[in-house]
Amino acid sequence: MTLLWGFLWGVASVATIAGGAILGVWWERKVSARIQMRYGPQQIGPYGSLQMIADVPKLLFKEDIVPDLADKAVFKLAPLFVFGPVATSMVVIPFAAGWAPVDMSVGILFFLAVPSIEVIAILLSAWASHNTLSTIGGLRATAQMISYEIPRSLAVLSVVLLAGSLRPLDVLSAWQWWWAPLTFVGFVIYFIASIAEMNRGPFDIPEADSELVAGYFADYSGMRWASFMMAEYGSMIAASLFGAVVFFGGGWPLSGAAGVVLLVIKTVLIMTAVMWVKWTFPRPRQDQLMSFCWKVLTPLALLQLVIVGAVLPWL
Amino acid sequence: MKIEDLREHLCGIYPDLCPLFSIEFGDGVLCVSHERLHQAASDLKDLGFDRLGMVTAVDYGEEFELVYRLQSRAMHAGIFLKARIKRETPVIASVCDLWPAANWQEREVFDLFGITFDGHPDLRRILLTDDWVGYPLRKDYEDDRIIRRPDYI
Amino acid sequence: MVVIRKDITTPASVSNEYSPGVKGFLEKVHSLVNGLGITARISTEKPITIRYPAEKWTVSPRWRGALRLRGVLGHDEIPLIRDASTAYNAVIDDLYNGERLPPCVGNCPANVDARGQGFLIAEDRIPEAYELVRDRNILPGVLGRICHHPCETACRRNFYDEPVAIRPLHRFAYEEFRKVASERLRPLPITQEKSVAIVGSGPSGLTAAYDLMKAGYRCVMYEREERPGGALNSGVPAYRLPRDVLYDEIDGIVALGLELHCGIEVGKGKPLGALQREHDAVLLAVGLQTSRILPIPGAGADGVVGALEFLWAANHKGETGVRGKRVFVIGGGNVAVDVARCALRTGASEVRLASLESEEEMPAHPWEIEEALDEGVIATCSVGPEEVLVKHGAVTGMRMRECLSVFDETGRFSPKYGEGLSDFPCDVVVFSIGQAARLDTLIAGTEVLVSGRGQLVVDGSQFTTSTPGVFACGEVVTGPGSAIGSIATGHEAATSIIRFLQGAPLSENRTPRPVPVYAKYAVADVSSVERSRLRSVMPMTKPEERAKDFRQVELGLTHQEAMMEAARCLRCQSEVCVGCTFCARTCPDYAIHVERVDDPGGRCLTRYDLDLSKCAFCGLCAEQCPTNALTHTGQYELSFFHRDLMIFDKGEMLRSGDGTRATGRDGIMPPGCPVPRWRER
Amino acid sequence: MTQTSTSDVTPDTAETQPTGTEPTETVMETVVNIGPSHPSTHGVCRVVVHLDGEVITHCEPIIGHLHRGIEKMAENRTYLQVVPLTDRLDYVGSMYANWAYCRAVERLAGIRVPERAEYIRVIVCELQRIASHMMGIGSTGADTGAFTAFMYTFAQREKVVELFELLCGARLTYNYVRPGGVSRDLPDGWVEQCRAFTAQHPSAMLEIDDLLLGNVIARARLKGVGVLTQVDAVAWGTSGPIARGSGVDWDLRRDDPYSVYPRFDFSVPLGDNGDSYDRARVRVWECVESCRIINQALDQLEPGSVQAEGLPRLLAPRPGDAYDHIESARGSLGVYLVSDGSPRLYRMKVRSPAFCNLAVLPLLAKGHTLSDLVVILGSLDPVFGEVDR
Amino acid sequence: MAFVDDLGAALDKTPGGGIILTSLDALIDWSRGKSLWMMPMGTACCAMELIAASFARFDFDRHGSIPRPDPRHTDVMVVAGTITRKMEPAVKRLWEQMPEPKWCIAMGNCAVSGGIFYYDTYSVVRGVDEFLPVDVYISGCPPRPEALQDAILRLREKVSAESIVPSRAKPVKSILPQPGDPRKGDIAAEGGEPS
Repeated sequence: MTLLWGFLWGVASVATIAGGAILGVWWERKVSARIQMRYGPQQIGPYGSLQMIADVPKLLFKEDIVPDLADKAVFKLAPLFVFGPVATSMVVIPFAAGWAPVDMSVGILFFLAVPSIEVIAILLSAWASHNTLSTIGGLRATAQMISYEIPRSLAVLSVVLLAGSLRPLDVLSAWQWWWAPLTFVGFVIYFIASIAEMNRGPFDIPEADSELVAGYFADYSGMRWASFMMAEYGSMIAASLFGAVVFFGGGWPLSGAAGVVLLVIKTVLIMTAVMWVKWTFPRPRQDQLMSFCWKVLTPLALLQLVIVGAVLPWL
Repeated sequence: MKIEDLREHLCGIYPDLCPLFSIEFGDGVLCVSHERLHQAASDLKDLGFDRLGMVTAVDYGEEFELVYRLQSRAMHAGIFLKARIKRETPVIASVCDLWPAANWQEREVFDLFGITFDGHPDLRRILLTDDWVGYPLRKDYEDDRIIRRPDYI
Repeated sequence: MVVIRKDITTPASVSNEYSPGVKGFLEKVHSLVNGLGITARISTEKPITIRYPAEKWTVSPRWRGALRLRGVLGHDEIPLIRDASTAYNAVIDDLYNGERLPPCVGNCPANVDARGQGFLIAEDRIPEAYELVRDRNILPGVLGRICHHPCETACRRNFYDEPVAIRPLHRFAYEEFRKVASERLRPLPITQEKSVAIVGSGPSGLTAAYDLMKAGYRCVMYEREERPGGALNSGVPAYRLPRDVLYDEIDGIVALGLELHCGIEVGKGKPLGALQREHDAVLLAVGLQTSRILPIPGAGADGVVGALEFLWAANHKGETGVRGKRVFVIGGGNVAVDVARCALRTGASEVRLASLESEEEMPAHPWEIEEALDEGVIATCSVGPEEVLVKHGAVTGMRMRECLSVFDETGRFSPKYGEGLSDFPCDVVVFSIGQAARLDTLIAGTEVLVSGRGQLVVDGSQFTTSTPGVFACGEVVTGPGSAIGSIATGHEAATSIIRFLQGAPLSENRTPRPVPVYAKYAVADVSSVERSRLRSVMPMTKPEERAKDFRQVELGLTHQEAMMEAARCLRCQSEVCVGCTFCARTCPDYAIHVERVDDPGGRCLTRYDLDLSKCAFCGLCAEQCPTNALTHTGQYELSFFHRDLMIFDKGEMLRSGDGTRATGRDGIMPPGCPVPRWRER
Repeated sequence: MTQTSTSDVTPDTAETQPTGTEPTETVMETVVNIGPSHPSTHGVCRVVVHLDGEVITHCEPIIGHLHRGIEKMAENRTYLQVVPLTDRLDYVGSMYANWAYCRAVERLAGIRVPERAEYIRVIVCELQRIASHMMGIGSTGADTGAFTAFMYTFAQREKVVELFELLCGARLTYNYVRPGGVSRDLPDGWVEQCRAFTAQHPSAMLEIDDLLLGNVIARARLKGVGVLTQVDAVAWGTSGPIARGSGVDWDLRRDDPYSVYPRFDFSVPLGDNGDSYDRARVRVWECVESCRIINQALDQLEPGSVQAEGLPRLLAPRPGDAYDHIESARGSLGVYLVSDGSPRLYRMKVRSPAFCNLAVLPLLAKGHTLSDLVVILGSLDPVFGEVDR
Repeated sequence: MAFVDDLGAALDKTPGGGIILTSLDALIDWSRGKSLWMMPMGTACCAMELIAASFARFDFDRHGSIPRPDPRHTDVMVVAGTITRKMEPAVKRLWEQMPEPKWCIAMGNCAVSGGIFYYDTYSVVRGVDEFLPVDVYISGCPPRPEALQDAILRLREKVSAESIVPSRAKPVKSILPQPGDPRKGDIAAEGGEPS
């Protein structure tokens, strides 16, 4: 029974991600356009919001190129592995008090751990392409994603410490408004680390189009490439949603359906911030990124943990 | 520095170069024989011409003329160094050891004129593909792929 | 909008370093926040994007879009300047205001339509061409020999290679017209009751008479000499102007209805007052009759003569009394050169021309000087007359003083002399330093006023004198000048007279236009230009032969040469492509292909292909186009589905320049050609 | 699924060729081929990079992908016809090549240029410097991933391009500076528009500078990367912002003054370290200085003719050779002309600053990572039309 | 691609499949036309206008066209600039890397025919249509960004006439003349022969 529910919710989350990605891409094109003194898509749908409706069938009916020298089986399989973990991780996020698709006692751990499987898929795709730049991109992505797991987890840990539970529903129900200022540094760390996790600018070093053209998915075309992009937007949605739940109390101060609406608004705001950051900053170098992770973010996350730990006995 | 002052300065230090110095269109020109080119270039460098602006060649039929444009920051002056070589033996000493700037420029001259520079560290074609036949900037260059323009003026 | 920062100064070093310590850290954080702030601020502004295709970015008026032609040869006509009126005529005004006045027309004092002449001659409509020229230039055959041709100086062809031979074409048109003159010359109908008396049969008088006759007035002309022509008759040497040409051409005007009375000197035989009573208006076109002679020591001696007297003798008697003598001519103008050449022809052993001006500044036309030097005249420049050396009442020589400069800084005549003196032995001294009018007998007994310096009181733009009904024109008004300048004043005076006779205000709608300034071109290098594109060389007799007698020096163009020469005319500013191929020749990508046929009557642009796939839109062709036919459109939407469609032919080149899309081969038929004669045969 | 169209499909993109793993003495060396069509080669440059890990041990730029033989073509064209060709040399700064060429022709043919034309030339060339540097600074942003800054600089560039379009009717290949002057006089109202631009440009420029070069990430990316010492800068014949970024105090406008530059008051910005950051910053401040020059030139502009009098259609200078150079946005741009007395050129050689500046790339890139390579290449700001000619 | 081809061939054979095919064609053509992603093959001057075209003032994104640096993700190659013989193999290779269906726009005269570099030069390829199937040619040196936008819109018209079954392709409806169109005149001008 659980399995069945899990499967259903999995399908639902795939649909959410697909739909979210379609709107997310449009939103990103709009946000970036406005930052760049442009209009962005305009022609299809109100404010061009259905632009992706044209893009997706086109990509669907595109030729699907598999390079001759590629490891064909791995090459074809890798996009599925990229997309899978992101979709899976979505199911543990609670949308309102007592309402999560899948209620899991170690849900937070699950959310932090499962998307990391994506690393393997990226590495596979990069290697299978038989392309130097892809390989370099894949290696960069691996290093980056694994490293940034640490500060990201530590940042979430401070909230877990406050809630005293790894169950997302418990965190949501225990959430108090003053946690937000207390764990603000944690949120910033989570925000930065999540951007690095999902290979988004300014930390899109693995797919830096000025250096590596498109990084690990350089040789993918059509729908396979689209699934990489969808995974990217999916993880952005997931991370923003999770951040809104854990650091900003989900639908707080509202509850029920209104709370869900508020949660969506918070998520969109966080996503917009992600885009804002991407379209403002240049990207650092790989070594700078790593040293930033280990020398700045990780100590700061530990500091945050210490602060929370110090505050905790007085609660 | 005025061109006349430059001439005096040059004559004062290198009297042997003095008779080769002339003024054309307001520029100082030093025409040397191709054997003396490297020595003259080195003398001029010692004189203060620290920048090599340009190396090029002109096809005058029987001969190629190598043209070096030197620039002095301290003296605020420029000078041409010219040397002629026979078409049959297009070889001349490289000035790469004096100015690294000559590296690519001499490669370009080699590429387009087929003039060999003795002592160049890496004399290969630079602008054209490695398997190119002929030297396009020579006046007698022939290529089937060239379409001649209509002949009126 | 961006905040304008004041006092921005460049730092000594641009390497911007962070401060050490905590301050540096804060700077780093600030840089990030600042960056986010900048993008946030800009995202709230209105995007600068245009909504193409609904909106289009403003295209500058100078936008170099795809090229088009405004008109083509064989399809579009050009305006011809025929009106009898003078420089204030409607066609010229139109052209002038549209900046479409051809340089040759604009630079001519009388605005002779040289462009139209070229057009008509190339079409083999030569008598028409003659009549067109005659409308503005009363004596084309005469002026075709003696004019100083300012038209050719301004000819735009100077820029490309050599100017069109406009003056020889006048002459050619006259020669051709002469053959059919009897058919085409019919008296002009007299439609008005009033009549005009004209005193003097020089070019300006004839011009005014012609204009007045065209307007329907009866004209009566009085000439002092036995033959008409005024200064042309008495002053111009016969080797430049054969007299039969002059008389024949004036006969043509007589045939149009002019009543010419020769041998009657107004003032003596017939008083001016009588003319005033007999006619409704009187025009004084008497010209200048006496030479000026400097009052220097010895000027009264035997052997000192004035230029006009000398020339009169040469022209009327064929003998000047200088055979075997040394002649010294003082003056640097055209008259002086004429005198010198006449002296040679009447047997002078040595002729020396002494001018005050330096060689470059000599007012005579350079080609005149050159021809004179060829014939053996010796020129001495930068000397001023000091004294005529006299022994026993006869001239023995001339003492000249060195002249340092003739004009002062402002360009006024104020010669500065140096110390150097030099003596030139000679037997005859001819003063050619200017002429003056002799009016006392003419105006005796009338109210026409003469100023203190002996000149008629004349309004410079309306040509009225102090007495109503009496007008004046020609050199008596302007002072010594060119024949074509006199003709221009004749037109003006005629307009005034017509208005006076009709009772219209004289000055209405007569705002004088400033003469356009035309670029002066250096001598073009024609070594690489095809021979067929160059000017037909006017054949001339050899210098050693021609210096002996008074036969004509220039021999004239053949029919073939004249047709070729007329076809060389670029029809400047006509906005009709003449197929001169200068666009094709200038195009750096050789994207233009032009062909035309030069058949009399079927002259036509047969092909004009613009390969838009090669065109670099550099604009050199349109800049070089003499006719302004080739222009840029504002079109910039230049998509095509096939490369062959990008070749615009003649029809496509004539498309409208409106809109932003140039389509190519869109079914616009090229205009046909007039059927050339060779087709009919 | 089967391949339908790409029957001989290659295993990788053209940007990348198969991983050539050549065993060297101690390390496995990777050879990466960047280009010839790559987003950050600023045109068509191919760079063969030998990597040890991600560190460059050796790199070699392979140029000539845009070698169009302009020098050969010029030998067959008249002096006027070559002007449009020079437009296509440095397509980011067409006015410069126009001007350098025209100066050489004027020197050869002894043409005197009217004063107003000289002022207009200075104005348009300083505007062109701004336009060109906007491209250079912006592409520094694009190389480091700050694409938005590129947009902002390009918006500034568009304003200059608009001024040029009003002036001569073209957006990029102007064909404006001609032997003997300029092709057309300034249109009505242009001076005011130009003043409005120079009034706002320094502020807008410094805002972009704050966004892009003031940023801590960008400084980390640019500072200390691709250091060119002053000695090397002179020896390798670099010029323009590349040399000045290394502290070489050399600007032809001031040190070999031409045209009416001696009448203007301006300073030459210099860098201390010779790294990519200094090169970018030199460009920023040069734009500010250019605005100062333009303002002064507009103040001093007086009515007059813009074309030398009496030039025929075909120029045929006396036989001989002449060289003249100007300070372009990329350095000293020289044109060497040989005439044989006919109306066609005998030989034209363009001393291209970008070509000389690009030659130092192997020197600069050594020891840096692949990510730095694009930054260094971008900081040299090559324009391949001019490099390859 | 093959999947679509197979689908098209199958539907073409099935009775009544034509209706489905027509609507499928409409959907596919619409989506392809509205989402033409560009491969910016900028080499020379035109590349500047190509950049300008997707930047603030002209903004291709509004038409759904975005430049992507990776050939695998793009639909239309915009060849902007001179292609030399040294560059030709690289362009060909990039073209081959683009997935079907793909189109090509030759932007600027250099890409159309060599343009100003047609005569007298030894290294320029005279038009990319020597080795690529070009769909739309844009004249200009360089063309304005609007000209490129216009070309994209014209290409859209061409795309919308295509079908996944090649035999069902419709004639292109465009304001531009077609090659072979009766409107197209003969190259030799009428009325008068050259002498």
